[in-house]
Amino acid sequence: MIVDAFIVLFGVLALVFAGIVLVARQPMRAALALVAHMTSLAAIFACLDVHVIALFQVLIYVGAVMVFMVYTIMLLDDRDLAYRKRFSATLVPGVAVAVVTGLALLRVLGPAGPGAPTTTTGLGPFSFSAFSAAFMTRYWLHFELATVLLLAGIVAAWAVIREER
Amino acid sequence: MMPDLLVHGLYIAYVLGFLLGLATIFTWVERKQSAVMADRIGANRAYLRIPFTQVKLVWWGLFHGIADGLKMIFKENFTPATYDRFCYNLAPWLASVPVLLVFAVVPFGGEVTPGRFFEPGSAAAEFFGDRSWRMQIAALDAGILFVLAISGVGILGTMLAGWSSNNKFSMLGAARAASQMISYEVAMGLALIAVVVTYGTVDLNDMVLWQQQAAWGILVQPVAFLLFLTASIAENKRIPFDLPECESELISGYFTEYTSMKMGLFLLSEFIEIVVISALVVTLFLGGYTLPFLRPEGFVLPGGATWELSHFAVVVLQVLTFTAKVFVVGCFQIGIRWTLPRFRYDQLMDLGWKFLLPLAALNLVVTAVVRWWTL
Amino acid sequence: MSGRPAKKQYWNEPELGLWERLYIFEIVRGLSITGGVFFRNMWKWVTGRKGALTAYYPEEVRADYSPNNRGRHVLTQRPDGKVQCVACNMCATACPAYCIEIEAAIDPTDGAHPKSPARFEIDYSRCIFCGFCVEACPEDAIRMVKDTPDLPGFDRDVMWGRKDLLMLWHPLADPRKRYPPAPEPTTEVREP
Amino acid sequence: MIHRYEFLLALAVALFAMGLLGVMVRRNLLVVVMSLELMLNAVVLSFVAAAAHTQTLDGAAMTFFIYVAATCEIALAMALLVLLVRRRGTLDLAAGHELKG
Repeated sequence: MIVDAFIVLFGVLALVFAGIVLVARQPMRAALALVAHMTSLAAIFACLDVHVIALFQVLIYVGAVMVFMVYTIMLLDDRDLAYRKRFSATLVPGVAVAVVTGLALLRVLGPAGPGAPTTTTGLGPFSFSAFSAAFMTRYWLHFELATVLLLAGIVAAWAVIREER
Repeated sequence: MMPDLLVHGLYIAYVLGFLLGLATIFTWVERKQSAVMADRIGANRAYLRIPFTQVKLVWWGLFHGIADGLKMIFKENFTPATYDRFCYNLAPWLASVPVLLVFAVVPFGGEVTPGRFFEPGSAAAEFFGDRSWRMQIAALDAGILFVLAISGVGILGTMLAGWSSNNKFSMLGAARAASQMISYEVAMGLALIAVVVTYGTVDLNDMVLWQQQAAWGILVQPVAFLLFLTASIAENKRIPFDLPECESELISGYFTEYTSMKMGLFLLSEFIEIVVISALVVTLFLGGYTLPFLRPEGFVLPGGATWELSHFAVVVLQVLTFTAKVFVVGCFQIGIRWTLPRFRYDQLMDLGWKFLLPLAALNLVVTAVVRWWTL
Repeated sequence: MSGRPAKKQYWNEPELGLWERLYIFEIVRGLSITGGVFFRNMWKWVTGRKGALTAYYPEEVRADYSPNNRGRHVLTQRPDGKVQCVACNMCATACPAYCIEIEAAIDPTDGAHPKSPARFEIDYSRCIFCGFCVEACPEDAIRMVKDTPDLPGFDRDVMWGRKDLLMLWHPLADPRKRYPPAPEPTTEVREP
Repeated sequence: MIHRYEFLLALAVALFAMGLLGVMVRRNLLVVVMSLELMLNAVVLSFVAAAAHTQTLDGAAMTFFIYVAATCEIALAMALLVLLVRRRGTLDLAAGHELKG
């Protein structure tokens, strides 16, 4: 029960911070709101007993992705033209498309989810050892492919930076 | 439920007191140790006067930390003319709170059964029952991950501080701090993976128990110990890695524009981080809260001789052992600060990427191979 | 793409052997030096000796102060305890740091020395301890002694050496320079 | 009283729609990238909610690959973005007139 209350609380927080991302004028404010949003999601994951994912959410998103983002914001000129006007010309159609997409997705996903009942068996399937075992057995190919993707990303980013010089 | 709340509330209060108290003591240690190393006397003027008497407790200047804190609190909160108010005020907290949070997964004692502290049958013993708790705020099964994840958040605080001050020196300091912390976090993570492979667990408490069974981690993983210590000192931005705040070039780096307690938070978080790093080093490599031959029932010497101790005595011994080890490792870190000169920035990056990272990878490979052979 | 500039050769390029390049052993060496000094000094402190070369100032006076050290001003007194100064302002005039301030008072009943200082202050935050005031004094009323002024404190006011503080030291107690006996009252013959 | 799983899925859908909205309506390139992250996060949330609902590891394991993709994406996106800003001198998306045919 108290877990449900926490999930609702952090869900509302996630929504609010996502809204701030949408309307903030300063990219730094938007980035901070995004950090808060990601942390709220991590809290939801922790409430669902998926501690490892919650920690990876903080580690990867807050610790790596957002640090990159903040670094970029830091290095860019804050007298940019884009900081003065928030929204582009497609404001009204954009809102319409987003609402329609949301409703459509809700129609597809929302009411009738996959049927297995929620069994609260504690930490069982989501312990760290279970994750490690799954990655070494079932997902080893995906895991290796992911590392290849990472390598490709690093090489590509490096190439982009080189091109600059 | 109620015993849980009470026990964990006490843990949190104890850990906060432990961290802040030890951090304050380390500010004193840093001055006094440097003084003794340099044939000086060191800070010795601040004193506490017992009220209504003329008895002044000087205690070798131990209260200079309190004097500094009071000074910080009562100073004028001067802010730069143009700055980003929200980010400026948020940054010190974002930099200092994660440091405190990291300690949540560090075990500072073994199992404790509060019911055994009291007379059997008394109300307190009934309240706690037979339950025992690990002396750890959050007994997470992914302890190491928590350490890495939360300590990564602190980078945001330093970057925000540098950016929002609207000062070029702060900005340079923040850029340096961010690059340095990201670089050394990689090496630290790799070093920790080797440790995880050796112990076969990511739970810090299980690591301590493994070390009690086999041998201290510093004997099993000396390279990982060095790598972790180096990388974490670099993460803490202390000499010899204090490029982000080097006084001779960047004034104070990313917190140049901060005054009063906001700057105090940055400084205090540096000292809290010394405590936290020492606690992690102690937990991962120096046997944590365990003493040799100390078992839950008392001292059990290898010959079979036992010296029975009460549960309370064992718990107190474990907590004191942990505190003493943390203090010694912290003093060692401060000793490094007074010994080594500062790196140049390219040397710093070279050390991180060209030396520590390959060494950590090599250590990981060797560890994995050895583990594979012995498994 | 512009090529990197050629690496600059410095005249004092350090030549490091492999041992020094490994760095870790040099760290250990440095730590053993600082740690050795630390434990040596700490052992002195623990065994009740002084493990430092510096002195507690002002509780502890350094032993190697010169016997001629002129650290503090005193105002000499007459045998009856009154200050010998006649408030002539010669010292204040001679002072290159302008740190002496004298306010004169008059006492018509004292025929020999009707003028005396009501206020005699030396601003030790400005004094340069040159001793010109001593040379300028016609009455031998101000001298400098081996003592040090009691400057440390929690307030800037302690930097003012006031008359009562300057008179704490009585020249009669000085064995090396006795106060001259009171001169016989003689009728002074002025040159025409 | 709605079910926990339904609440989380609805939340994920709402967040996804908000991310989409951000991608479409914001002018600032940085915030557009952030909105992309918002959408990715919504997907992660739906994966984890499904995993917690069925108590199986699959959905949670998939999130790791999303994280890898997100890291790659951000490293590349930030590099490209800095390059773009150097070229055009602004973050404004509407300033990209030279892309017109």
